Amino acid sequence: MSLLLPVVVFAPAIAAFLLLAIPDSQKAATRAVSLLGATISLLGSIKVALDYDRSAGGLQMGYDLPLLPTLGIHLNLAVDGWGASLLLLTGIIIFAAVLASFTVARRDKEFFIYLLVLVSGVFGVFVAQDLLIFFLLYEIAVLPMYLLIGIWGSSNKVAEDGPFRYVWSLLDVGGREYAAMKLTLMLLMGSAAILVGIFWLYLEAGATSFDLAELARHEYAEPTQLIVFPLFWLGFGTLAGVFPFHTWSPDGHASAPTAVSMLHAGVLMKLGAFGVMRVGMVLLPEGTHAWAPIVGAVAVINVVYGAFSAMSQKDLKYIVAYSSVSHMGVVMLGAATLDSTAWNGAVFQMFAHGVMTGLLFALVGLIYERSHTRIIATMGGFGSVMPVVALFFTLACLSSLGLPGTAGFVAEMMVFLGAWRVGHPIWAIAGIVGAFVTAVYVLRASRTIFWGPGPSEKFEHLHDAHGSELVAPIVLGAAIVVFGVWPRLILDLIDPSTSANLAVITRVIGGGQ
Amino acid sequence: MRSPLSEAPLAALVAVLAPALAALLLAVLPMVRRRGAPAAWICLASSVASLVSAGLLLAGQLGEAEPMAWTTSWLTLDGQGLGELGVNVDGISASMLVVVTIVALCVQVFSVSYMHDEPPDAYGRYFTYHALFLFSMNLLVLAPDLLQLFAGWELVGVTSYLLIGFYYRKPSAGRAALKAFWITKLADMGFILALAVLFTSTSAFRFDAELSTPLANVVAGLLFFAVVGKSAQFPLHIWLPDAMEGPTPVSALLHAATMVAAGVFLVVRADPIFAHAPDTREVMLVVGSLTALFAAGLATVQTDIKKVLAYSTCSQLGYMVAALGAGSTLGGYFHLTTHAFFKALLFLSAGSVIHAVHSNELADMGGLRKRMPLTATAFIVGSLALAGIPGTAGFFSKDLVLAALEGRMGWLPYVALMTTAFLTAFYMGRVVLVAFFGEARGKADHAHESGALMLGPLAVLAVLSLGVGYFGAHFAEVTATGEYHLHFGMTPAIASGLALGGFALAYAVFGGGRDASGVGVLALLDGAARSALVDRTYEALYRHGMLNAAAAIGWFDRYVMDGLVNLSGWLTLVAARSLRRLQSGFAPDYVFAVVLGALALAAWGYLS
Amino acid sequence: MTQADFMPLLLPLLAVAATVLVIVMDLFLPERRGASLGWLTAALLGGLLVVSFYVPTTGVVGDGVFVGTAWSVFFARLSLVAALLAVLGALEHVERRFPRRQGEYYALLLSSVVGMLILPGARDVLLLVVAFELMGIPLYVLAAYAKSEGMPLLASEEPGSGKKSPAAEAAIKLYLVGATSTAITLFGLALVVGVAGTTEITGLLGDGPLAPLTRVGMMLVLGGMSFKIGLVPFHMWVPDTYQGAPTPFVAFLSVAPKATGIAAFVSLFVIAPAAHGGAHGPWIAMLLVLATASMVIGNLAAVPQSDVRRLLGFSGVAQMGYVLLAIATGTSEGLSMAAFFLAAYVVTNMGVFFVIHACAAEDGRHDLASLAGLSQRAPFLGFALLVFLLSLAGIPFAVGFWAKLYVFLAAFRAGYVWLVALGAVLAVIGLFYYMQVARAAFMKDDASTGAPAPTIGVGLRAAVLLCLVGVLGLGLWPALLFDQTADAGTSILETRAP
Amino acid sequence: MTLTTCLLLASALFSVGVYGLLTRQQLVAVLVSVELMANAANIVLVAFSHFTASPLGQVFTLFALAITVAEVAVGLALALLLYRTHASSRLDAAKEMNG
Repeated sequence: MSLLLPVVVFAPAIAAFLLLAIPDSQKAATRAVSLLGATISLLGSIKVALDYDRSAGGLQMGYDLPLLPTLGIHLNLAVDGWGASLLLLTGIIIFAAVLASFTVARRDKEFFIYLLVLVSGVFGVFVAQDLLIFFLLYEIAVLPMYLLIGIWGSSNKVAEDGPFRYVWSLLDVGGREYAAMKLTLMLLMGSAAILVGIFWLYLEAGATSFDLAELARHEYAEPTQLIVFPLFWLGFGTLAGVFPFHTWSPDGHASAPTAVSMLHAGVLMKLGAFGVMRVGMVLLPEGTHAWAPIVGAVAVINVVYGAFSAMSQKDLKYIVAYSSVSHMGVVMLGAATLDSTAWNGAVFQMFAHGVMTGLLFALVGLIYERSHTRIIATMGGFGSVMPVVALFFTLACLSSLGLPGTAGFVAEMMVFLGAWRVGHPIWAIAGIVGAFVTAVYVLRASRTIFWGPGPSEKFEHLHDAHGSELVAPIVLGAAIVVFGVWPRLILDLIDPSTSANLAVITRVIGGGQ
Repeated sequence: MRSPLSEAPLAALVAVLAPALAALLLAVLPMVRRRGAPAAWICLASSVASLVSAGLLLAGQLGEAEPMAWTTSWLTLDGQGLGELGVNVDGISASMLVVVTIVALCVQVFSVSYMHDEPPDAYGRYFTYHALFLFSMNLLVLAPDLLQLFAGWELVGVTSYLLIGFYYRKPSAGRAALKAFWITKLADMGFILALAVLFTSTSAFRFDAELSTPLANVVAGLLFFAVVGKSAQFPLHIWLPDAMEGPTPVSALLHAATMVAAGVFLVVRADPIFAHAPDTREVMLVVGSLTALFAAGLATVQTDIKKVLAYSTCSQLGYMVAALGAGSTLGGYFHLTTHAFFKALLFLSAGSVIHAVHSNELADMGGLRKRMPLTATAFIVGSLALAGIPGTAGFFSKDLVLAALEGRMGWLPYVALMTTAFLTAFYMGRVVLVAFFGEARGKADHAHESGALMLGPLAVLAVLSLGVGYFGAHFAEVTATGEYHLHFGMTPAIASGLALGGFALAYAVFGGGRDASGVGVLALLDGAARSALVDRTYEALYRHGMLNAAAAIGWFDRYVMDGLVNLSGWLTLVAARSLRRLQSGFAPDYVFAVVLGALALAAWGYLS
Repeated sequence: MTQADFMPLLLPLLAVAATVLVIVMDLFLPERRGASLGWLTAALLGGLLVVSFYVPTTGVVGDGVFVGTAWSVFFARLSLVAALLAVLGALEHVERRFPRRQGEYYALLLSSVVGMLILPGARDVLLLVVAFELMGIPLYVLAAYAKSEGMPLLASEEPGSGKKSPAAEAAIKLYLVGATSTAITLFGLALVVGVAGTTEITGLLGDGPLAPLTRVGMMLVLGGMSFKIGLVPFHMWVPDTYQGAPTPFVAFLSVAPKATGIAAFVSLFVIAPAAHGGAHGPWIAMLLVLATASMVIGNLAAVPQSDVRRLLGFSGVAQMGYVLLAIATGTSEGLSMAAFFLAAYVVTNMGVFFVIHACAAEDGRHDLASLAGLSQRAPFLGFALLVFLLSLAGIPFAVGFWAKLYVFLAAFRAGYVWLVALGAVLAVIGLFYYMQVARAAFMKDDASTGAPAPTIGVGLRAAVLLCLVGVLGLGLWPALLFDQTADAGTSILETRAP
Repeated sequence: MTLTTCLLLASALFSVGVYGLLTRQQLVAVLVSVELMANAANIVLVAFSHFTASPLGQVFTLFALAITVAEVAVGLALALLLYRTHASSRLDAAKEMNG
């Protein structure tokens, strides 16, 4: 009954609550309290990662508070290997995000309040062991996003074209409120599906409790598994950017302010994938087994489709947003193989991609604050004006194309190895092609922005990142390299949980393929 | 074979970690890097350290120390380790390490003065990349298994991208860097697939994995695809000439001696796998000899001295691949070693010439023999070694390669390599005559000899280019890649004869003060060759194929997939709008709805 | 008829006494009385609320005519809370707009409350109808209260010289639909009672299959009573009346009559058949049809609204659709979930209306623009509005989340899987127009429009605060309310006919 | 004079009421039709109490009458208000609020 987890989960929320008391004029105090909340969570998540007993595995550091015993709803927080690594990721990202948003000028107190409530929800989901609380925190993590994008976002122009041209008249496609609304509605449409799924399982397991462990013990009937799994897969998948329901992600990220897109692409999309694996796959082995090929096929589309779309984008933020869709495809591909290597790879990719995208969006934010444009064609020669930003941008690009020595490589390598071993060569090849296409568009963008003769006169005055702006890139860059050179720091955490969760699936289906 | 750190080959660890530390130090401390000179000293210190440790290791291996390895598992899977990370010292890796560190040190010393007029922060950045390169190359050479080799392989690819694009302000340098990285990355897909196949069958990545012949062929074939990319073999060779955009010392180190040779080193290292893959070896033989001939042909028509040397490297790599294809690992590996030295020598002397003349074009050079005697002698020694004139290192290694081909029934490769030998001598003769003899043209008249820092390395490399050939027996014994015997049969004679013939023809065409106009005619051939060749297809593939496909998918996603989402939103709004009209505001309508509803309910009640 | 027999009827009797007291005090108070009458009513209602905690939850009056159960006490308490909030919210508005007619306003409100206190416990058709009408008729008058209020506002009392008064129009629409429904209900009940021969609810439906006349009668009653709850197609009056009537009263109108109407619904369509082994007859299917229609049309019609009161009107229609889903299950769990939902709905909806009222006080405009930059101008109101909207949309940490969750859970357990799925999807559309309101308040941060920070009186601030405490408090700790509604639900279905 | 004939009479009266309700523009006329519908219910009650000889129907009718009277009173007051504010007692005068 250790209090470590509640502290990590609710520290940001409490900080947000304290912010209410601080008058708007006290800019420094607002930032200090927010940073304090983020730092407590970061240190807490590091402590959780260190204290987690790798050999024992399973759920540790439990904390249980009965909320509605009659229905079997408990605020039951406990951490397993996966949860610990993703908790650490969230800690790092929120720390960087709060730092990156020191430059928010307009209504900054409200900004920090919504940001901290949002991250509190995310922390909670990774350690919630009660399915309903999992869903509750999942919904909280989604909603402040609407206000954050709607108020502090930026609008983009999207030309009228294509078969549905007349729609442009009514909806201002590309605007920030449009993006915020689309994001919220699509994600909540997903959570509607999840709600139906949760009830279905709850009732079929005898309506005694929402505890994940208990629900996992129950053997669900075949038809239930076949119907409820896609509900979870597409419900959580919408947040993970699964193919048909990914269109909120480019607009959402492109319109969101820096810190929000860092948090969203960096962590929230992992929520979706974590949900699919932790809830969808562990609770419904037969369903998983039956649907796995389709999940894999869609993931393949995600990877290649996302990569190619990213290549065609003119706006830097859209490129990074589509690359997130592509990388999340790799995660889902790893999950679909139901193989221990690929699962380790998938969860590691969640971590690696989180850190990479966090860094990329932080840098994009820095570039945008200085040059006030995100169209890469207009940029050029920024390398001579901002060498440090160029250095970190190149590092992030190299990690996203899977250079050994960076976290990206370890993740993608394990997923492709697993996919090949389990007998899905096409998935592995598609993934590798996706990685190659990523290499093409990522370096093409970095060359267009940073290389070439000096910046045009418009951007002469640009100055490099300095002071507090540097802390976030350094922390994230260091994470990419450290976990790329020595991945066992995280893999030792992930591996026991992977084999535990996989054992549930393979035992039920009688030993895999 | 995990052995505690104490007995581990400490020297090997130093060889890898010294440059790594240097690179890390320079990357993390921008103030040190930006001051230029200190960065150079740190990088040089790390190179010297790795050279000394390489020397110790080679001495150890020569002195009957058996191969040692110190590794830990890099990833975890189902509780145990997966993939080895560490150092593995045996004959092959020790010898390659020595070659790499020697050439690296020479190039770095050379660069100290060659890059002297660069701004301090660029100077610092240059040496940081050099330290990073040396670390990656050593990581690759000392790799205990294919996974770490692949890591070194890709890191080397990235440092080559960074170094080619060193003058990032030049758009052509940017394009060249990207082209190099993309093509090698394209080829590396083969490597990853090979690792996947290996992992699936043996769940490890060992060099000496026991594989059935068909499986070995698949793995070897995939690995060879990666080698074709990295060592610039025929279809994927186009990035090497463009890689000359980088500073000349870089071309000397990466694109002549070490990096491009990594492909050949991989084949040597993974010999047990390739041994079971006869079909792949056949392909290697064909591709190798084809590349050798094709590249030599192109080299004869280049006007830029570095492009000549680049195509010459392509051609020599073709030699090594052909040798390995013919089964003579010793031939390939020994040629790699000798080639590293004399090609580095050629590039550095060319660098010294360029430094003096400030232009790469042969047209701007002439009669440099008088103004730059030492550089000229170095270049001539290099050319002789390259052509394989007896007595030079080139002769011994080329002889081994040709001997391996002699016995085979397919005579085509043998003839191709012989013609290549002739062409090599011809184009090297042309360069020597045009650049160093005849009268001075253009800026050549006020060129002056380079400083000591540049000539020192040239001297060292010249000595090695001449002397290394005689240590063939020791080389074979320490690397255990086949037994070595010097023989004076038909092949060496024909080869030397062709070499001399090549020089004679060159003298006939270009010697004795004849103007280099002849070069013009051949230039036409080059233009035609280039345009028809692979370059155009790649450009078209990239610009029209990939970019258009991306644009189409991007458009589809924005206007169709997203369009559907917008459509659903729009439909809801339209439906909602139509409902508004129901609310007419006229009271009797409301009452009408109530009555209608009640009566409908009553009817339903009655009927059901 | 000992004193004990009348204990369950204590609450309505005290309410009558309160009404009389208010009327008398209205006569005797001096001219410039300020809001004292309002505070008096509030105090009386508070007292009644306290008493309601001591009223026994068992006991029968007049051999079964009126039954005191946990269910009826719960609904009584609900109505009292709603009335108290309504009075608090209306204090300042009534004092300023109708200085001389304050007494009547509160008297009418109290009389309507009397009807509400009787209806849930009524087990006799006669008492039920009378209570239903007693609750309804004052509402017509209250709806027309701002009769002289043309555009713009006239403080003086002289009759509007031909100017269009929205209040009159609102009241007329409400009245017409109401009167028609009453007539239909009476006709239906006449048939049912005629055939059954008794007016006791438990005796209305015979054991065997129902006589055709009874079925027709029950359906007519279903149609007649649905008007009060605002189910489609009987909901047409809702948006116009919400727009025309005084907003504090609309807060009450949108909540209390609906909740009590649902209680009457339960008495007739759940308890009556339950007495005969739950032979539900045709109305279960009809309840579901009405529920679906209300959810769909309510949510869709609210989307294009620009006037917030009309938007909330349609949203009310949709919310009642969800409640009906739980009622249609016919299980005690369904009833308790519905009770929880209604309690949550009371606190949330009144809260929203009060905030809307606070923002639109001056020129009577209630459209989205009037909310512009609210979070800047009045952070407290902005935060409250956001919480209420989240609760209506069913987003966590507001009581609305639990409410929607339980209703869907009950419906799901009863097997209406696809209806729950539809409900969940429609809830997303619901979120869209709730966010439209939030967008106006939060995103249009042009505080520069010069709209001054809304000045709100003590009563209104207290009302908003109470609602906020209710929504957030129950949101964070739903167990408090859940236990009460649980035993309210079970108390109904267990009690066979006494 | 059997029970069904009385019920038919009541239904006929009810239908007339409904017809009047829907077609008349004048608010007062509408009130009259509502009154007709309510009285139809009373006829049903009285018919049942006569043919089943139980006083129940008549008691119910008394209450029903009381209710409808109360309603009509309010209705007339509203009609007066409509006239005063919209200068006509026709229902189509009050149509501002819609959509």
